[in-house]
Amino acid sequence: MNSGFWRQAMAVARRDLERERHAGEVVWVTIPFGAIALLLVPLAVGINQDVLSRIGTGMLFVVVMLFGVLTSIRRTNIETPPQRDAIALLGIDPVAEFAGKTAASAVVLLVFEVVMAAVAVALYGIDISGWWWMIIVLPLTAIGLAELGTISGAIAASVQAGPALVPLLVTPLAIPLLLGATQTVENIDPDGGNLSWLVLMAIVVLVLAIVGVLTARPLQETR
Amino acid sequence: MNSGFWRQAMAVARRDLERERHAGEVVWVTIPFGAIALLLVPLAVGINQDVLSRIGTGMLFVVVMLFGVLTSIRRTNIETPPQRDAIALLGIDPVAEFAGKTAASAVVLLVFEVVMAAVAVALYGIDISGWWWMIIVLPLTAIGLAELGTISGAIAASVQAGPALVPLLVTPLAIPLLLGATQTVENIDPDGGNLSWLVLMAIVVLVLAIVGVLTARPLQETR
Amino acid sequence: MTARGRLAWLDITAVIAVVGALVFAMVSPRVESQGDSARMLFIHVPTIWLAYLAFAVTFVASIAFLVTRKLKWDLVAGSSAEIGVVFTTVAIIGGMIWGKATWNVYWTWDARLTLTAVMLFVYIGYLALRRAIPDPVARARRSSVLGILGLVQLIPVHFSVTWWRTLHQTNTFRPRDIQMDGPILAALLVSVAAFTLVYAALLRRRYQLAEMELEAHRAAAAAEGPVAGDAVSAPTIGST
Amino acid sequence: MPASNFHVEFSGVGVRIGMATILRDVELTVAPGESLGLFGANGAGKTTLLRVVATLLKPSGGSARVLGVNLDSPDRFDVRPRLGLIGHSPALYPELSLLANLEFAARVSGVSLAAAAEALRAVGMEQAADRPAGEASFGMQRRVEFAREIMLQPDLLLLDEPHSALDPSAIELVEHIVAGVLQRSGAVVLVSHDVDRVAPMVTRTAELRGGTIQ
Amino acid sequence: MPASNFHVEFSGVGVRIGMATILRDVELTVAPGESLGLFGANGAGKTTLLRVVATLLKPSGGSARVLGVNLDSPDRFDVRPRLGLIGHSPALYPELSLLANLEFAARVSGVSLAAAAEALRAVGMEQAADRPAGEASFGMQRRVEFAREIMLQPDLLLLDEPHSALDPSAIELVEHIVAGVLQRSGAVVLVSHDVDRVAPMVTRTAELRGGTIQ
Ligand code: HEM
Ligand SMILES: Nc1ncnc2c1ncn2[C@@H]1O[C@H](COP(=O)(O)OP(=O)(O)OP(=O)(O)O)[C@@H](O)[C@H]1O
Ligand SMILES: Nc1ncnc2c1ncn2[C@@H]1O[C@H](COP(=O)(O)OP(=O)(O)OP(=O)(O)O)[C@@H](O)[C@H]1O
Ligand SMILES: [Mg+2]
Ligand SMILES: [Mg+2]
Repeated sequence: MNSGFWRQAMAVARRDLERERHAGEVVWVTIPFGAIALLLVPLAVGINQDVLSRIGTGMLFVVVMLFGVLTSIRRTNIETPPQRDAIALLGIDPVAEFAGKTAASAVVLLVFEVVMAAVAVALYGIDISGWWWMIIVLPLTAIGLAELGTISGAIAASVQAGPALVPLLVTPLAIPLLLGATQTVENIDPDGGNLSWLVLMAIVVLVLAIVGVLTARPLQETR
Repeated sequence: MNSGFWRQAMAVARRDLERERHAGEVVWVTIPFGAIALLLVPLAVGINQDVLSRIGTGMLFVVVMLFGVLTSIRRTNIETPPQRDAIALLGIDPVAEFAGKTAASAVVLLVFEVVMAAVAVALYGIDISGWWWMIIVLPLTAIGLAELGTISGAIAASVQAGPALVPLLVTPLAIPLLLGATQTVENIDPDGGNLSWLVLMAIVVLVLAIVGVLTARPLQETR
Repeated sequence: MTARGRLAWLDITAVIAVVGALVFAMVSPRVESQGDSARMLFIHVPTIWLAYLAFAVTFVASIAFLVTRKLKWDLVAGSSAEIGVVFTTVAIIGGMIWGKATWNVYWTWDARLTLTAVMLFVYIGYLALRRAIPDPVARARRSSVLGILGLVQLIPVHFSVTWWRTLHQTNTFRPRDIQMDGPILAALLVSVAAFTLVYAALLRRRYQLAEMELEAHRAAAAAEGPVAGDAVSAPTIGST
Repeated sequence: MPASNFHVEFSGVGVRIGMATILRDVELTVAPGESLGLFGANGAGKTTLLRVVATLLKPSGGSARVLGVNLDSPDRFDVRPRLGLIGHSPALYPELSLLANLEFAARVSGVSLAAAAEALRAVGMEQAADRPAGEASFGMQRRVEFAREIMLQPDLLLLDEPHSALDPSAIELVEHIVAGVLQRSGAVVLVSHDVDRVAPMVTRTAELRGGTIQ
Repeated sequence: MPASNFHVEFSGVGVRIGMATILRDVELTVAPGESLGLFGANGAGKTTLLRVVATLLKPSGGSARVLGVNLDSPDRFDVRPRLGLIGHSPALYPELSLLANLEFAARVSGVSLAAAAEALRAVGMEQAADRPAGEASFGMQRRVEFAREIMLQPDLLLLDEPHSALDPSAIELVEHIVAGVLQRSGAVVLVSHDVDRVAPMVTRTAELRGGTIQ
């Protein structure tokens, strides 16, 4: 982990955030689309306000998950074959690439999550007494989803079915994160039950990080 | 509406279905992803079986809508700028292009809907007493969503932000369809209340068709 | 005995064992409160446990591949995952039939049921990925990552009944605390043993097939096919 | 549709994209039977001008007529089937086979499928007919685009660096296709950086500089 | 890493993609200071061969060494920073400005940002530095790719039809960059269809036919 590593990771993160800033896909599409989804579901389903305030947190995380997966296949996160060739020939450290891509995705996802949470509170009248956990839960979810997105992106890169495979790989794997997030925030448990859910999430995030780092090189070898 | 019109419309529909058949994006991604969503939502939200069998139809149509929108931005439905130039210079009748694209999308969406409906019935224990309406509701929804997708795709093609804009345009407009579909199937009303919802859907589909036909040329002019 | 002969022997034993176990299950004492449908236990539980085992084997074989880079480990991983998917499907279908008998619904909103289905999806995704990559080496590298990640799913599936107290049976096998009648337990253990044999037999068969597929791929790769570029010839117009 | 003696008749044409001025005051006429070689530095606006002539980009000022039709009128769509363009990057659908790509164009244009197969043979690609376009080499894709124009027989053909990617055996496709268009009194605009190479097939040359034709 | 006298040393190399045989029995050596012109018909496998040499595609058989490293060993990743490739289609990020594209390459490679600006000036594009790559013309994008290789100074440079899209004022970039690589004892493989044009800058030529080097 010398200075070269950090320089490369920073360069990658910076590139992804810059691309996203110019394309504005998350701000202009994913966020409004997610907000519409939050709005639509109760409408179509015909749930009343009581139920809604109870299940609101769960709904929020479902939307975060499904659309979070979509941000990992956002156009600016996917490279064309010539772009992939070019970056490979820059001799980038695959672990640095993993770290940089994940960091950038996590930032984007965090922004998305915060806006969605605000919308959910406004729409659903959620009981937010357990919500200060969000300060830890949101970043953990963002990082976990970002890790999953980067790993799956690398797995699917240059496979024919390509980017299309990513959501299929990510969504089921993200379930533990989803469960952890919902449970931490909803179960206000004086015995520290929340903490054990947080620990679960942290473990998942850590496991994903380890898998990401260890498999970065083998995955690169497929290119 | 001479033979040239139908020939062109058929050629476009055939091209889109062929591309989809080769890419398999809907079969391999959208359908599994939609199924996962159907599975996930109740889990995260913690709804019990009673509620679920009641709101199941609504949930089904929410998923159909959200993922239906995704199928209209599927890779094989979006053309690159050179492809767009080439097809424009074939001198295709824009109305025929609208009809062909919509027909192909409707077929793809119908397949998606049927699978989702089967999954929903299996998972949610939905009361399917009103479901024979589905024979009309599903095709109507498919056609309506396909029309919306094609129109929005044409609008977005002329704008910088491109395909990314489509979901944003389609989703809010699809709400009447969503409501109509849910209500028709759920309200088993001996006085023919279902029929009035069906009529609403049919009108929406018709209006979209008229809008599509009338705007096909002006939208083409932006290119 | 030849390798092939031993294999046939394994197949036959597995079949006999399963038939035997099921007969044993049929004649085991009836649990009054649940009726004959409770005998589903002897299919339901062994199949899901064998699915766990199959996915665990995929996990271990995936790591083994990444460490040794020997393709045979990838074949084991892929074969085992395929069998795991079959077992999971059987367990879910068996559970659904059982559920119809005891809960009066095929599917209910229950964490374990959901998560079991999610686990199925993870490995269907794994198989879909394998199917999408024709080259054996590239396939091995990519899918091994997913084979490792997939095991993460087993944890919520197993603990789901403890984390959410819903409809499904809680875990009755906990270390030092087995809550099950002796005869039923015996029948269950016999059944598990029998299904393990089935797993072993299927795995060997599938692995053999995978080896043959690999051989066929290599043979095709070694065969001198037409060169892709030879399909292009000089234009027939323009030059004349 | 008032008759015009020119296939392309631009006067004082300007093109802006967003805030950027790409072309201004372009004066350009191409008569039937004429073949214009268009030169200019990188970024001079050659591709942009071709796209304007192809009715794909609307001029922001001036008067522009193509095949007798004013580019401001909706009639411009009616001349599109008579236009052909081969651009920088191939416009094929990567999922479809090379032949299926041609057949799609044939169906839309009302040309027989036999003509599509025939055109593919003419460019020497009949044995690769079933290869998905995404798996064809760059030059193979270019050849299929030439096949498309051979099949569709446009009256006004626009070529953007047509020689790039063609191998020596195929390079004469350019000359052949240009000759074909001229023979049926069509016109050609040919963008290139290689003056010597295009000299034999153009009747006139023009240069874009400073956003206008010098 | 056993020393090798060649920058590229292929013997009996075959390449398959899926079930298709693209190359077979390729024998090829390129020594330091050498510049190889590679010719061949459309679809002959030139681009594929370049990608194999660039370590981007693994050979399916034979023995292949690049810059002294066996392509079967994981060491091949270590030589990547010493390789440069300019392919058929530009590899820039369309959302980023031309300069930002170069700066990204500079940051990853540990080159100073000043060198990026300098390279952009060298290809005559400093005034378009802030233009998003997606809005730059085809030739402008190619020039930026040349700038990248000028900046990164690879030991083995692979060029796929480098002349296409460059205007006459920029065409000498190719000769310049080839000369630069040879001067520091690097090697060049240059794919082209234009034998005459590349003749002055290659020391040797080879032709791909029937999937192998003739
Ligand atoms: C589709 C429906 C069902 C699914 C997906 C399902 C899934 C599972 C799974 C995954 C396990 C293994 C738990 C572990 O050891 O980690 C299990 C065990 C078990 N299941 Fe089910 N099940 C279903 C229906 C049922 C029904 C209807 C019953 C009976 C009323 C039942 C009774 C049991 C019992 C007794 C065990 C053993 C529990 C233990 O000792 O750990 N299951 N099931
Ligand atoms: N992914 C692939 N699957 C199958 N065949 C392929 C694939 N990619 C390339 N080919 C085939 O390999 C052959 C060589 O392609 P390549 O792009 O290397 O040719 P080339 O010599 O560069 O041609 P050109 O002069 O047209 O650029 C072609 O016949 C092509 O159809
Ligand atoms: N969408 C756009 N927005 C802003 N400027 C653009 C856009 N598209 C092109 N330009 C600019 O217009 C100019 C002309 O581009 P064009 O592609 O027509 O050049 P060209 O003459 O074809 O160059 P080349 O020889 O490199 O192909 C360039 O400077 C380019 O940066
Ligand atoms: Mg140009
Ligand atoms: Mg090539």
